[in-house]
Amino acid sequence: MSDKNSFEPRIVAFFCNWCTYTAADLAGTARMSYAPNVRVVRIMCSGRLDPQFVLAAFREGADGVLVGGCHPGDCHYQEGNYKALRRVTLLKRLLKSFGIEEERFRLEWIAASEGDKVQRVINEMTETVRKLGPLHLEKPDITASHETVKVAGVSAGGTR
Amino acid sequence: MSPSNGQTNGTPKVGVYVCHCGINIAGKVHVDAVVEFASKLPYVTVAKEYKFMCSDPGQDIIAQDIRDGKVNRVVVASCSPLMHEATFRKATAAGGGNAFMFQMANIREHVSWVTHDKGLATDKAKALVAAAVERVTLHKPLEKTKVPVHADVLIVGGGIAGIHAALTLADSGKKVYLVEKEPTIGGHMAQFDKTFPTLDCSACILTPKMSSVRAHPNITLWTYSEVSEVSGFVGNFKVKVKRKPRYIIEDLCVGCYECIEGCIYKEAKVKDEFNVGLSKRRPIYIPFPQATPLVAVIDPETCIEFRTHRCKKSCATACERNAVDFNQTEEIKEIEVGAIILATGFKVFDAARIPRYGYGKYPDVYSALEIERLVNAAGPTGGEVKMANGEKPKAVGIIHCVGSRDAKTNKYCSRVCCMYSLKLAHLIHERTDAEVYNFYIDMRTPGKGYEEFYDRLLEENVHFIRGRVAEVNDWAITPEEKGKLIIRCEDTLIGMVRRIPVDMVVLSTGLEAQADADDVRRMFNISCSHEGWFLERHPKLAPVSTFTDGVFLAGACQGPKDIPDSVAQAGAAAAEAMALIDKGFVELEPNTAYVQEEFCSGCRTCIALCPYSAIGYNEESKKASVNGALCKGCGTCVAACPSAALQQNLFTDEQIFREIKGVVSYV
Amino acid sequence: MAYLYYPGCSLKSTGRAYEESMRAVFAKVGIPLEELEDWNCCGATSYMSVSELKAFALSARNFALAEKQGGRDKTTDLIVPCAACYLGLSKAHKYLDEFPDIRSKVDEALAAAGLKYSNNLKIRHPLDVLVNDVKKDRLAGLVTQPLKGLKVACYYGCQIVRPYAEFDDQDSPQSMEKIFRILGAEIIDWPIKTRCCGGSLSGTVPEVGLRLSYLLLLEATRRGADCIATACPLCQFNLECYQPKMSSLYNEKIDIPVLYFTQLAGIAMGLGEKELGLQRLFVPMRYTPAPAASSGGQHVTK
Amino acid sequence: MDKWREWPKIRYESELDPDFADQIASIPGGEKLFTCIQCGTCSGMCPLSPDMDYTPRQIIAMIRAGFRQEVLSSHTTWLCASCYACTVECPKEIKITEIMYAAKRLAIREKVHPKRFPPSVLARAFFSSVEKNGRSTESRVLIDLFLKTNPLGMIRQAGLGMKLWLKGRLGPGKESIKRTDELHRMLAVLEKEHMIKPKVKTAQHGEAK
Amino acid sequence: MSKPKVAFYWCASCGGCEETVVDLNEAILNVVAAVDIVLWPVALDFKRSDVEKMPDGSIAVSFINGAIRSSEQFEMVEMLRKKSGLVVAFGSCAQLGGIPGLGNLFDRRGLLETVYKTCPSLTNGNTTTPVTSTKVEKGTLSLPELWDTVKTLDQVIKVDYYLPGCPPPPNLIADAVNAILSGKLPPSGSVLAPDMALCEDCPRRDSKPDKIQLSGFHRPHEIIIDPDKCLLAQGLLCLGSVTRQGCGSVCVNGNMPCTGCMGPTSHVADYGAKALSAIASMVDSNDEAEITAILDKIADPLGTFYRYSLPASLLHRAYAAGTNGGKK
Repeated sequence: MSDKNSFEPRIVAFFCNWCTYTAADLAGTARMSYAPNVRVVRIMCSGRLDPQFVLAAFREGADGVLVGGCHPGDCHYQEGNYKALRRVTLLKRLLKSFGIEEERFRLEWIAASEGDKVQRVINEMTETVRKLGPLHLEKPDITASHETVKVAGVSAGGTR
Repeated sequence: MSPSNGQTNGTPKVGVYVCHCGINIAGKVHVDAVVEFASKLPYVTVAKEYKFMCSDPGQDIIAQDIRDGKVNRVVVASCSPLMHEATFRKATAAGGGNAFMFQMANIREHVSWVTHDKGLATDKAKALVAAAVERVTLHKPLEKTKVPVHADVLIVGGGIAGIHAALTLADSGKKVYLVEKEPTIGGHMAQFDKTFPTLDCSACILTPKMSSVRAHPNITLWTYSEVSEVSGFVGNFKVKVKRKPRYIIEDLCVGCYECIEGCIYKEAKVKDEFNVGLSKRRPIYIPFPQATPLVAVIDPETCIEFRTHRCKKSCATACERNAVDFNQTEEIKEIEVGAIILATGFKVFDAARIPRYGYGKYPDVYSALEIERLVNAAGPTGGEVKMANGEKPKAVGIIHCVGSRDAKTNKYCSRVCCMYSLKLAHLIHERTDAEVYNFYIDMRTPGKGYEEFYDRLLEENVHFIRGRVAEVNDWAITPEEKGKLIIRCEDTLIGMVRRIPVDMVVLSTGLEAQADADDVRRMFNISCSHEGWFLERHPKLAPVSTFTDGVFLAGACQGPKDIPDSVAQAGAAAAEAMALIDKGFVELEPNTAYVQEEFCSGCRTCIALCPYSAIGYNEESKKASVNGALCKGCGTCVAACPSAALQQNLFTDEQIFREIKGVVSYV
Repeated sequence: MAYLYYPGCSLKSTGRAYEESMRAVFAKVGIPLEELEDWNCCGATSYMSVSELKAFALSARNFALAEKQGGRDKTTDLIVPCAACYLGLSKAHKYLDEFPDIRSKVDEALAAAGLKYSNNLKIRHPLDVLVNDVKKDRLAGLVTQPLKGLKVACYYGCQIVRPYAEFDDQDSPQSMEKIFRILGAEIIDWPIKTRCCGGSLSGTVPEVGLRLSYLLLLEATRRGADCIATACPLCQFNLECYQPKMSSLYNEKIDIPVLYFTQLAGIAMGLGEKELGLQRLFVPMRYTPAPAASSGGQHVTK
Repeated sequence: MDKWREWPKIRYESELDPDFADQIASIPGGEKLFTCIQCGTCSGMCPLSPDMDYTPRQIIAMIRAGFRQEVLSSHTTWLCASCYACTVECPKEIKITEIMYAAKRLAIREKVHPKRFPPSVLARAFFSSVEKNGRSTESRVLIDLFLKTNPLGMIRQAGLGMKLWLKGRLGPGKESIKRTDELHRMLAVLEKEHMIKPKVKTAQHGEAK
Repeated sequence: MSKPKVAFYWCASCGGCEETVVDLNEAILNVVAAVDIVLWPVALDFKRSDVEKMPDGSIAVSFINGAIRSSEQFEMVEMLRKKSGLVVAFGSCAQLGGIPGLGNLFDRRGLLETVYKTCPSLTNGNTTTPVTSTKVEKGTLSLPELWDTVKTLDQVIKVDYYLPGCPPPPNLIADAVNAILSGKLPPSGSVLAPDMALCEDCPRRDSKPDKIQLSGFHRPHEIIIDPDKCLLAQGLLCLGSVTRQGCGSVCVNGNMPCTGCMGPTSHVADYGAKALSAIASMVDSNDEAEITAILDKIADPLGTFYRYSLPASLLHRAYAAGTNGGKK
């Protein structure tokens, strides 16, 4: 287990081009300093978020995934954010079954004018994930065949 | 089973160019380290740094490297793509490459400007560069599609901003639809008496513009109307306008007032909106003499006929042109326009929200707009400044920043109050010879001739007391305070509390966003600031554009503004719209979705997901097909395609997978 | 619903009539008041000036005792009549919620005394309770002698409406007015009903404190009030007990009854002089209300 | 103006305390202090500002500028009746009343408060009475106050005291809670605790132990 | 020249794959005639040692079914890899982990605990649990070690081709064999089935509406299923749209929704995530609470969407919440 103080979480963020990404730019223009742990992947709409991306991010080594979309009713493409909401809702349950803490995957509605919210959310999430510690996924090679990963018993890891 | 590396035009040769942006980036990011890092990334053949990549020499570096065959893909690590993506795509194209063989890494807005620690900032910058490189190797050459632009323009709001924009566009030969929700255009400016700092008569400079709007062959004026639906996109908006029934046939009415005289209400009973309730009107009325159009309107809320259906309709009989029509119904107009200008203006702060100032409690506490009407020759008192009891005030207090610079109401400065307070101070002083006191926190008079106007007021012996008024009430302590309104405040320049008895108090109320700003914003798909002001695309470089292409802003709907600024902005918005239309076409970002038929099973999952019905099901091939012209490129369908047969240009699964790998797996 | 009652030091001495009248009136409207066992000083104003943390600790002890006495299972309503106490306790209540570091220190102190506070408590002012917990018609039903023609100037003072109280408006509170309208009295509107009476300054720096009280009394008198209704022991004390002193100090005859709102309410409900502690007034209440049936019949010498 | 020499209207930076503002601002929610725009609403609302040596607005300005001595020894803070009129109307939501309290506490801690000024005497009299008995006995606190400030005043007040006693509104008996030990144990825990953070640098006024 | 040598081997599997080979019926005779089977534990009596003796690469092709979850299975497939020119992952388990792959929801300890101690049907009073080596007087007895994580075949050795399905459909097997025999092979790494989702091949295809809005989900036993109408449109979680065709729509023809045994098509990185995305997108609501309510009707998302492919998924297995570094 890594030392909490030395551990710098890596969080992948998928930001909608029209709201959250712009808000992040605004935060920049306003020089709002925040945790450097979030790395943004720009998508045109939170509706583009393929659940595969979230799993891939975790697989590649992310400790958390953040999704930023337009407030309900404000989608630049009418209702892409609702599609995102539907997928994220189910994806959250899935990740739970995979034993990945809910706090590691977060969906936020952030309008283009809410630079301060970007700052707040990123700082919050960085701290929560820092507390959770790194997400160690076992690698798909034989070396992992022995008990390298602690795995839940029926209760924790299982899917009810 | 991880996505295969879809190669395009030869082995990628990626050039990475890291911008210092002066010290904006270099001050917080070890640029050299980033370059060093980039040079070792797969497919990277060139890694350079430069002080200002967006400068011509900066762009030339890129173009030249492409010409020299050193690179066939470009990554620029600098500011936000929303800022300079276009610039560097141009540079890439200039070198003979395809503009879309380019990717930007945002290491300014997302890194140097928001990160405290230089080491961590550098790491983050590296990660973003790695992501851009990973992704750009999969970029394919693309072409922007051109869509013709509809030449007409819709302007929402008939205040001075809307009027000016409309006339500018109309004079340039564009057809303009001007939609105003009130029965007349003119907006707030029509209610003002004089304008600062020149003191020229508001009506005298506004009404000519109003009538030329009415007369202009290129302007379709729809008052008493509201936009009810907007669809389409830049260059091709489809708009529905709801025209409320005014129960007067517009083409027949000549504004002769006969119907109004004829109304069975012998004297007016209804609060007159135009005179902010300082006078009364009848249920059938014309807002003010220069109203445009000069057409009467019936207010069904108060008209006997509408409430009881038992009126003898004397108004109708009084009209010899039979213009009164009680059966008029709401009408929906459908129009197509290429550009939209929003000029929906502002709302005056309601002084009653600050009870300490006694507005609504003491009859002689007025809002600034009420005073505008009182000092106005065409106003309810014929321009005489009178108190509720009809007497002239001997002392008047003007309280600044009412509903501005106050955490409990509005944090922002309303920008116009200092100046209009000076104006009102002058007018009241001139009309009544009263002692006039201005209570201010800071005098803000930036603007051509504004400070000079302030000087003039100082010379006119108007009193200026620096201090935010604590309370206004009728609590008299000394004999001379009896029967007066007492203003209590600290004279901060002296450091003592003063109680100043006056006869009349003017509250310089601030400006607020319109109550319906949020609905409007949704309808036009743009953003609002926290306070409800419409958000411009960029505070400095795109002040009248919005995040929705083809929708522009003019006047106070974007933030508190005085008349000169509103007009200037209206001109700017008109010019933007003109530029768009005269170009004749818009180039759409080629980030549209496309179907790889060989993988499409025709499962139809995508079809229902498209809000623009851009995806069809081909009955012969039994496969989905995307209509590129209708697709707006959100990618919602792509994310759902169970076979990954649907992909989005510039945002393919593989490109995004690579970007993800890039941001996490290197640094 | 049962309430706990926190008297505070003043209601045991200078403000005794407040306690008496409130108990009487609340009994009448059917709200039993159970006094908080072994309550201690709230830690208000003066105390706050010396040590804030200790002040919070004092409040916290009362909270802990209240929760214990009120029963841990439900939220306890603690009625606090004294304005200073009301503010002091409300402030502590808020701060213990909002500032964890204060909370932890205070919890530590409580623990030392084997006490525990678990945020299951509401601080209420009797005005708040009478207006918001008692049905309008219930109150009206108890009126046997409407205060017909009696001109009352409602005086709130500062600390029951500012800054932590939420039951009424900070600029122009209306609770007392509501009550007295129900009781049939006439309301004098004046703009300074939440202006400070001078607080303890009347005792410590009379030349300053008394002036504030004096101005209030003067204004109420000028506006034709027959009496002033207060909701704070210190306000009542300042406004009433120094009247002779003021009269000489500012050579203007000041002579107007100052009662607790509970005393006036009691009169309307036909409660006896002793029950309401009216005999403790320095400036006697010169008003004999008419019996419910007949009207008028008031003898106010003004 | 015969005492014109008494107010030199100049301050050298060396006389000011750069940490003072930070120290005061260290009370819960105190950081808003720095957003003051000197509008004077506080002084305007304050019923006592006419009697203060510095208006509340000036106090805030002086705190920001580091006029430690002037602020801590001023009468203003002690004239604050904590009616919160300033606090609720401040357009910047500065907790002015709480800042006054903070200044008072600091002044007492550093023993620079106006010594003979009755309000400060009362505060401490009240404090110790409560500290001891868990409740204050108004009669005793008042007597204590007058003895410390002006014994003559007590004679003048005697009439009032008498009258109150006759009306049963003032008793000589000592008010006290039953379980004083409980209280003392509690307060003991907080003996050394202060909410205002200690001074970083020690300027001319050292932190009183 | 001698006939090409062929080996069949089974790892963690149910035996269904062996059955399906036999299901080739007459066709198998041609196969047998054409090849020389050197290893087939279920049918023929060859020993491990026999194969070990053979020179490397001497086996033309090994068909290996079943997932890999024990040291023995690993040794065997590693050995077969050495001896074989081609290795074909035979069936869902070898290709994706299959049903045994769901063991990755738990860990070894949990599994042994359940099977040998807590399982209600136990009679031996939870005394014995397997250990890798036991001392007896004659020496030490050893058992293969059960792995903590179930692997797909290609996670432990290089795989040349995949035959999908649970079990692989006979016609695909026949085609594969013929392709191998005739040497007309697709690029290495290919899945030997059409790279197209089932919907295209579905008999109910034309009954599928353009817009499906799901306001709930049924399980097959809960409703009377219309035999001609698109199953998804009837609220049944049919995964045909995400699943590779080649099975001949047997389940759908049997009035049962597709559960995805044939795995994803070639451009999908994670079967379950894609299935989830497609299904969730069709939920008929924009209200968070309502969406949650509707989706809660899917009892077990992971089990549903990864029934055959958990070990092959991007995350491979379940992790104990809180044990990923942080303490909770």
